[in-house]
Amino acid sequence: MTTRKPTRGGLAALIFGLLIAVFVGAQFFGATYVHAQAPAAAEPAAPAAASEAPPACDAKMLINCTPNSGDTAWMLTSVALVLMMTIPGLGLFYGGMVRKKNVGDTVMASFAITCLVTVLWTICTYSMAFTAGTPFIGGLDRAFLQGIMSDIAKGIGNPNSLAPTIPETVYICFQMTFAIITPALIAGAYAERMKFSAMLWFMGLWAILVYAPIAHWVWGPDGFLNSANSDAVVKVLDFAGGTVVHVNAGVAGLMAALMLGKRKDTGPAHNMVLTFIGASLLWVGWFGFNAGSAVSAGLQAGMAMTVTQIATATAALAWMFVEWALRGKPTVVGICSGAVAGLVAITPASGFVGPAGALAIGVVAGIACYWGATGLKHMFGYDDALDCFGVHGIGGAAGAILTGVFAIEQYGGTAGLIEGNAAQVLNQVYGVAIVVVYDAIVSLIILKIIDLVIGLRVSVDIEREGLDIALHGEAVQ
Amino acid sequence: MTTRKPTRGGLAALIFGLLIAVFVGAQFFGATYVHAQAPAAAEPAAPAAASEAPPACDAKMLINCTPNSGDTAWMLTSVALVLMMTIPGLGLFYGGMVRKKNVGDTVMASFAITCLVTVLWTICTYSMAFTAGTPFIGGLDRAFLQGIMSDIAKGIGNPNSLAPTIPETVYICFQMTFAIITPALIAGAYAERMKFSAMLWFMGLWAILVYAPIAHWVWGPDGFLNSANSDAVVKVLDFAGGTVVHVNAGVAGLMAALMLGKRKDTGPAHNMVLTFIGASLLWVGWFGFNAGSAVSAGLQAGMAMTVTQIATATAALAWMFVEWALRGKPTVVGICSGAVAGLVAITPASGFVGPAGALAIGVVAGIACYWGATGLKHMFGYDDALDCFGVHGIGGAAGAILTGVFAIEQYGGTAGLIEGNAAQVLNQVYGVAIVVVYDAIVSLIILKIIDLVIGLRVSVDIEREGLDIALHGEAVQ
Amino acid sequence: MTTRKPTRGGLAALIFGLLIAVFVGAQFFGATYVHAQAPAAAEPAAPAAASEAPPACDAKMLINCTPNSGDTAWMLTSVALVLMMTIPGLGLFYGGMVRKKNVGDTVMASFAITCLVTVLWTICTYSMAFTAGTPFIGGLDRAFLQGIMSDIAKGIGNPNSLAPTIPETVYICFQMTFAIITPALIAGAYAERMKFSAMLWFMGLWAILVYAPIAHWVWGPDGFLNSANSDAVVKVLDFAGGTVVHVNAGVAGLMAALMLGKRKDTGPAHNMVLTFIGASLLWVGWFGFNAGSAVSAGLQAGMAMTVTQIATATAALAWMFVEWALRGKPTVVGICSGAVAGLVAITPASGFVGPAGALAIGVVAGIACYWGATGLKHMFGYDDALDCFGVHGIGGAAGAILTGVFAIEQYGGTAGLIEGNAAQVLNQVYGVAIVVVYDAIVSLIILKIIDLVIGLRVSVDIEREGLDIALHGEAVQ
Amino acid sequence: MKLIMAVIKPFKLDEIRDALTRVGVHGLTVTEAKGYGRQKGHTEIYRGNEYTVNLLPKLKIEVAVASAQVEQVTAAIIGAAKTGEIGDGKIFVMELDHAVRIRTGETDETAL
Amino acid sequence: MKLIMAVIKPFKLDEIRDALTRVGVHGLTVTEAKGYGRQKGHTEIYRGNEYTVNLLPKLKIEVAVASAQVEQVTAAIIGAAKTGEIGDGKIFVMELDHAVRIRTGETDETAL
Amino acid sequence: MKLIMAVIKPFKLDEIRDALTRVGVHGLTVTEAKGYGRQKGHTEIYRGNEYTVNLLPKLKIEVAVASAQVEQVTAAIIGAAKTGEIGDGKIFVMELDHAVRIRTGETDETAL
Ligand SMILES: Nc1ncnc2c1ncn2[C@@H]1O[C@H](COP(=O)(O)OP(=O)(O)O)[C@@H](O)[C@H]1O
Ligand SMILES: Nc1ncnc2c1ncn2[C@@H]1O[C@H](COP(=O)(O)OP(=O)(O)O)[C@@H](O)[C@H]1O
Ligand SMILES: Nc1ncnc2c1ncn2[C@@H]1O[C@H](COP(=O)(O)OP(=O)(O)O)[C@@H](O)[C@H]1O
Repeated sequence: MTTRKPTRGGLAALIFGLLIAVFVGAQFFGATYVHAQAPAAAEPAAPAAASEAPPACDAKMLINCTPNSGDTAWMLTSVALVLMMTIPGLGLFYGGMVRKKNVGDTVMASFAITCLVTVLWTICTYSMAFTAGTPFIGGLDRAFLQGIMSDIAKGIGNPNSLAPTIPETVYICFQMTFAIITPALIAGAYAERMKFSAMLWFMGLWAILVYAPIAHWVWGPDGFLNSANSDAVVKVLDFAGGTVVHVNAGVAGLMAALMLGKRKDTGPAHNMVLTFIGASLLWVGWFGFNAGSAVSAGLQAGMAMTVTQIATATAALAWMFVEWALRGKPTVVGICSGAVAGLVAITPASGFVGPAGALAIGVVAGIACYWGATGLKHMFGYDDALDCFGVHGIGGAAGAILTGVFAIEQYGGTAGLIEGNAAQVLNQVYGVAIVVVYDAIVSLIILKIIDLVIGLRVSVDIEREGLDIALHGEAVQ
Repeated sequence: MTTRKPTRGGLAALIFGLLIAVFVGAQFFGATYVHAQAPAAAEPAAPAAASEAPPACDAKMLINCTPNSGDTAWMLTSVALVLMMTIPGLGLFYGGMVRKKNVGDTVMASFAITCLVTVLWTICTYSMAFTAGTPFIGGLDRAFLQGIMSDIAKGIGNPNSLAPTIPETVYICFQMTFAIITPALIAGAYAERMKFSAMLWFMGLWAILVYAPIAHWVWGPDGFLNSANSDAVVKVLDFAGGTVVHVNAGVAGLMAALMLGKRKDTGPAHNMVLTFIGASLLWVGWFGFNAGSAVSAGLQAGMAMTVTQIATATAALAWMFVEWALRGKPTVVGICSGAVAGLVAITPASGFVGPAGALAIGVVAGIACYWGATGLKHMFGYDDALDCFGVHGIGGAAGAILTGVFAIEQYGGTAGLIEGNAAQVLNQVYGVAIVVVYDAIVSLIILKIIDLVIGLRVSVDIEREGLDIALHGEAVQ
Repeated sequence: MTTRKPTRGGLAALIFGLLIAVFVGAQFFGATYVHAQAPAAAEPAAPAAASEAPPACDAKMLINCTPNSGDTAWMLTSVALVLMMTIPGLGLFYGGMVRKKNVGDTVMASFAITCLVTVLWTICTYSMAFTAGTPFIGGLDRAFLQGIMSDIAKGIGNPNSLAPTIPETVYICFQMTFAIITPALIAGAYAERMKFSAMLWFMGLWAILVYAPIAHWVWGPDGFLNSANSDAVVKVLDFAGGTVVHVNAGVAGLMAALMLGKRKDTGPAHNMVLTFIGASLLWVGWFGFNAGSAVSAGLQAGMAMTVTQIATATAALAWMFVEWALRGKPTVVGICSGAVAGLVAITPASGFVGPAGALAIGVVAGIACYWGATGLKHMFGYDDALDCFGVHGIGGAAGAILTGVFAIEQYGGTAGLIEGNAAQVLNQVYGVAIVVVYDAIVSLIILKIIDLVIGLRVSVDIEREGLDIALHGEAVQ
Repeated sequence: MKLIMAVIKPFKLDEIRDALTRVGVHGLTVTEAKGYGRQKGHTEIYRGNEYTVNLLPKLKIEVAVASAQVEQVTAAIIGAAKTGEIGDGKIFVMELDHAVRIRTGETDETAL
Repeated sequence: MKLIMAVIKPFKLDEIRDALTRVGVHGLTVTEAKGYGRQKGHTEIYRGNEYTVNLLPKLKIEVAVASAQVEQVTAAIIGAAKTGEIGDGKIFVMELDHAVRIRTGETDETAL
Repeated sequence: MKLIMAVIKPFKLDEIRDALTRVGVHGLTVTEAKGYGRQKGHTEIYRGNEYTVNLLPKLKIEVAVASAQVEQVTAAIIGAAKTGEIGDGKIFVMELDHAVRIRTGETDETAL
């Protein structure tokens, strides 16, 4: 196996990384014990919820508050829902579309990325993205998730204005699921031909060098694109990640497709039932993604869920009918792709627009992404295997810009073009543009380096034989 | 493809419908802006949850209240759970039972119905079912979901006595998932032989002409069968939809089976593992269906969940053991069907009965539906392909009537036969009868018209070749 | 079919059981009506949540309180999540690893166990495990779930110090899902060769004679191993079931594997995609298992979720890299098994340790369970088909002991070795040892008796032909 | 003896089996196959791309018969398998030296 | 040379391969097949309906051997494949004009 | 006429079909098979256990041709199927008594 030697290296590196993590982590905590011990001994935090209640948390008063149990319940649920989007959701959505000989490698990519990003998130990427630092990158105060312990001991729900009414631990998990699915989406572009080892290196480096900073720009307390940050350079509206997640993944995917080149042999989806299961779980889980991004169980979550449902259904029908009209048959893969297109496009808008906006965004997303997965791809001839760029890049950008069009002040506090605020559309365009440029450049550099060191692509024989047998020694019977 | 031309028409019609929707919708909202702007500008509703809390909502006091975050968290979760019942749950439950050559068409039916009903719900069916109007059909105050925006702006959680403690948007989504699964259940009757285009027309018209009115009768604020409506003609107990959902779907399915006639070639379930996944997700999701129907996270939800679990398990075992005794082998498809039978039968009862009632209902449901799917079907010889009527029709009716038997005043406020109130049994019977008659007649008319215009059934060759290749150009490898 | 006659008996017995249940159950309730009627009539409990709120519940004040809606929302959700772990999660995780000819029997085991345990739980095992009685076994006050009705009528949220802020019905359902998955895990050991009838008898008797007592020891109000019980003999920390669930299932599985002997023909996993789906749903559902074990939606649930995610990802990577290094290829089955190993090991620790402890536990679990599923199994040569003991026995024991090492007082109120309390490690060892001994002996006796009466194992021909066709008359196409 | 191998359209199997039973042939072996010939394949659509599937699903039937029966059996198969549309398939006849029934060791015609 | 085609019960494959190896045959080709014959099929139950599955899973083995070896190979297959129960299957022997090993172009006996 | 049966490596099918078309053969029947021979199988790893999979996926191609064409067709198949690595497969040629096109009843060479 040509793929072996290099990955032995990868193996060594990562196991070493883990051990370091445990060790250094232990140090940090060792430190915190000392301070935390005394107060802790006094009152174990466990049954806190039951002891006479301290005042409830809100953004203005973050010390000595109990999280709101209803908001916390919804956010705990959202974590489960969004994790379910990646495993098994996305794995199956993609796995059903590849050839039978590559389905194992495809689903394993989703699973391995979930594990890898979780460990990196614990070590550094959460802190880099969500603690205050510079407008461009956060600090390391939460490296190894240090400090949450003593904060909890002090009875602080969350010293974080981003999620005032829930424990920080829940917010960490919620944001982790976003950091997981973003690289997993990229897998759609490099499917069926990338080395498993190269895939791990790419995803790990990308999570640190691309996702963490961009998440900080748009969502970090002092990010320079964060509309909630009064000092922001450009106030970009991105409720649940149209720019941070979808445009970001789409562009990185396009770079990967360009670097890897076309697949040697391709064919129709080997099992559209898997794709159906995946698309369905993505839809269901997306409620956690969008309604969860309200970080509370109230009016905004309800409206976010409503518009998500409307845009998704509309886009799915739009794609299906366009395909039916142009090719004569409505396909399972088509309606599922349309639904995902709608979910992608409504993501940045979900907290800011209403039902009418959702219908419009749905129609546009269905048609635009259909074109992205067909016309556009043919025009340039890159092999974006499962249309990561065609759906997430195009859909994410369309959604981000339409958010600036259909935003309604009553919902998210910002007016859009429809209410006469043309400027917001420009902000949205700037946001997308900045992310595209940074993402494209850094992703290319990462890919180039990996290609030089261990090679990105499997041999032709392995590609023909199938990645499942060749790389994993497994086969679906 | 004989199926093409007519559906080009369908395509045109529906795309047109969508555009109308967007346009008219926009008008409505345009109107509402004017009134809503001023107050809205004052205080963006978004972080409402965080600002000093207004009094919590209840049925007596619906103005200027904040929804209860715990109830809202549970209802947001229930929406996700009930949607998961249809996609992927029901799609897989049915998809595993058809022949391999039709599995794609079968799962696509669930997915397409989900999309179609969502759009119709936004446009009119929610308003027709759940706003006050006449005892027979609701009004159009919420057509295009108009008005929820300004209500939110006014800080009104929900101007709706049906769900006092949650935002109306959440209630809209919750009820939408019920409106989605009901037509999707009907697909079990016409599987493996109906044109995809005819299926879309049937489901769309049925959602408007049958589901919306019947939902209004039983659950609408002024519905003439609504036990919570003091002026109701017949006070029918239907906690989570035994009559509105299951009897309704079962009867429409029977009509479809009669209109379509028998399949040309049939065979055993092609993949009972898919059926197992589907039945399992139906069971899990049904907690949202039944416990969610308490529209709050409290005592009633807990008891509804408990009895749901008990009845389901009991019915599954009953079916399995009867099959084992009569045919010599317990089957995967059998135990799964039994579980669904139990879920169906406990649905109307879940808020009204206790554990003993649940055990009894489970035993009856398992045995009755087994008979419905075997003896009864043979007796009359219709081809209810996946036993939509045998399980949902029979199970729904049995459950509705047994609700009148085992209802206990302490739970749902109404006593049943077991507590000496024989009258309630009659009410239940009336309720079922009225629904059966209306549903049967209107469904038949719809089917007849579609048959005349575009034809209901695919050609024999297509049926033999399989709907996946012929109608969708896809095949499971 | 050699398997038929005996099971006709089983059938008779269980149907009889069900009828008894209904009948006796009805008696109990009949009784309770009399007392409960009067107060009930006064105020229907249904819309209780809406009537002027009584004080919220806590452990100190359990009379006339309303449950906390946020905690209840999270626990209702957790019930759904944990049920999803068994059906379809565990069924698919195991089903994908067996041969294609046995997948139906394997998934059906999970489904049938779910149904059987639910009925037994209603009849007696809940009461035996969770009501006060002796330190060794609970009482029968809740047999047939009697009494919860009148308690609800009295407006008592939960007369149970174990779950003060939620309705007892929800707690019953939550604990039921644990009682369901434990026997279902054992199925991994006896897969592909046990009679379906013998399987039902084994699981039913084991649930009553092994699970109920052990759950009472560790979690029952007066259990002799319950760290929350001041009179406990040994204070064992087991947050979510490392000992009660995993060690317990692992040891019973080992006994079953020893009694049954090796399979006649074995082979690689027939469909690792099913295993991927199963492992993913186990991971997602496990949030309900661990974070749900906080029985509230607050700080402890958040931390439990965080450490669960970290340990799982770490263990999955550890297993994958070890396998990669030792065998040259990372497999889908491998990384999935590693994730489950991490979930198992963090289970007892999840409420007591922090991120650093989670990383350490994850690394140990991944490596130890890999050895358990390979080296150890070869050393002794038993045929633990799907590594029930290798993963759950070894992982559960490792986790239970490491809980004593990494426990931090601030979280769960108890310090571990890392904070200088060496004694706790001993307590953990005692706990594991006691469970292992009791479980091994009683399981062996049950298996021996069943073997003598109806035989445990199918004939060689049936094993060769496959259990699906031979026992269930079904086959995956 | 002869071995008759027929390539047919899948959904014709039952009719053919009945036809064979009528002419006294009680055994046959069926294999799933894919066929390439004059019959044009359908087009599968998949996201951006279209694939013409020109390997079409067929069934391959093998029947061993006594030489005397060949005419009759061939006719029976043609009768049942024919739709008149392109793609109906082919029948090939080969010489069979020897046949054995494994269970009994009976040979040649008695083995069929 | 002869082509020996045997229809067998699926779970007998390994034993047969070993038996062939013992008589010096190191290559064979296996195809999944379904067989119809005297052996009665089992009944599959599916909701309302029962289906008698009378096409039973079999394996078809093809082995090309030198004419001299036929006896020996046939005997080996019978020895390994026989259970004595109905449905054990058949062995058919055909004349083989010509064989080629694609890799080397070697022909006939040297190609086997 | 002759029946040419070739056992090949699966991914070679397209090349072979093109080669056959070039020599004027427009029909063939393909069956999925598993082959056992000199080519060593890979090892599948599964939890505790390792399995050497020595039955490797192959495709079996059957082409009926006029006797005169045999040389040419065999050469075409070898040309397209050869990788020079072990496991390339075999070509077997058998006598074909008779062929019929079911659709038209045309027989022998005209049926191909
Ligand atoms: N020369 C051949 N050798 C083997 N099989 C053939 C040959 N020609 C056709 N077939 C088989 O017969 C099937 C039908 O042939 P085709 O030319 O498509 O239609 P028809 O037989 O009606 O002319 C093909 O799909 C293929 O399986
Ligand atoms: N005339 C035949 N031509 C081809 N295959 C046959 C024929 N008769 C039987 N077979 C194959 O042999 C298998 C076993 O034959 P069957 O009659 O069932 O049992 P037995 O060979 O023990 O009498 C059948 O399933 C079928 O695949
Ligand atoms: N004696 C045989 N009879 C039938 N098929 C054979 C025989 N020997 C080999 N084969 C088939 O040819 C394939 C390739 O043969 P193998 O010995 O592995 O490589 P090579 O043909 O290059 O020497 C085998 O996988 C098997 O399918």
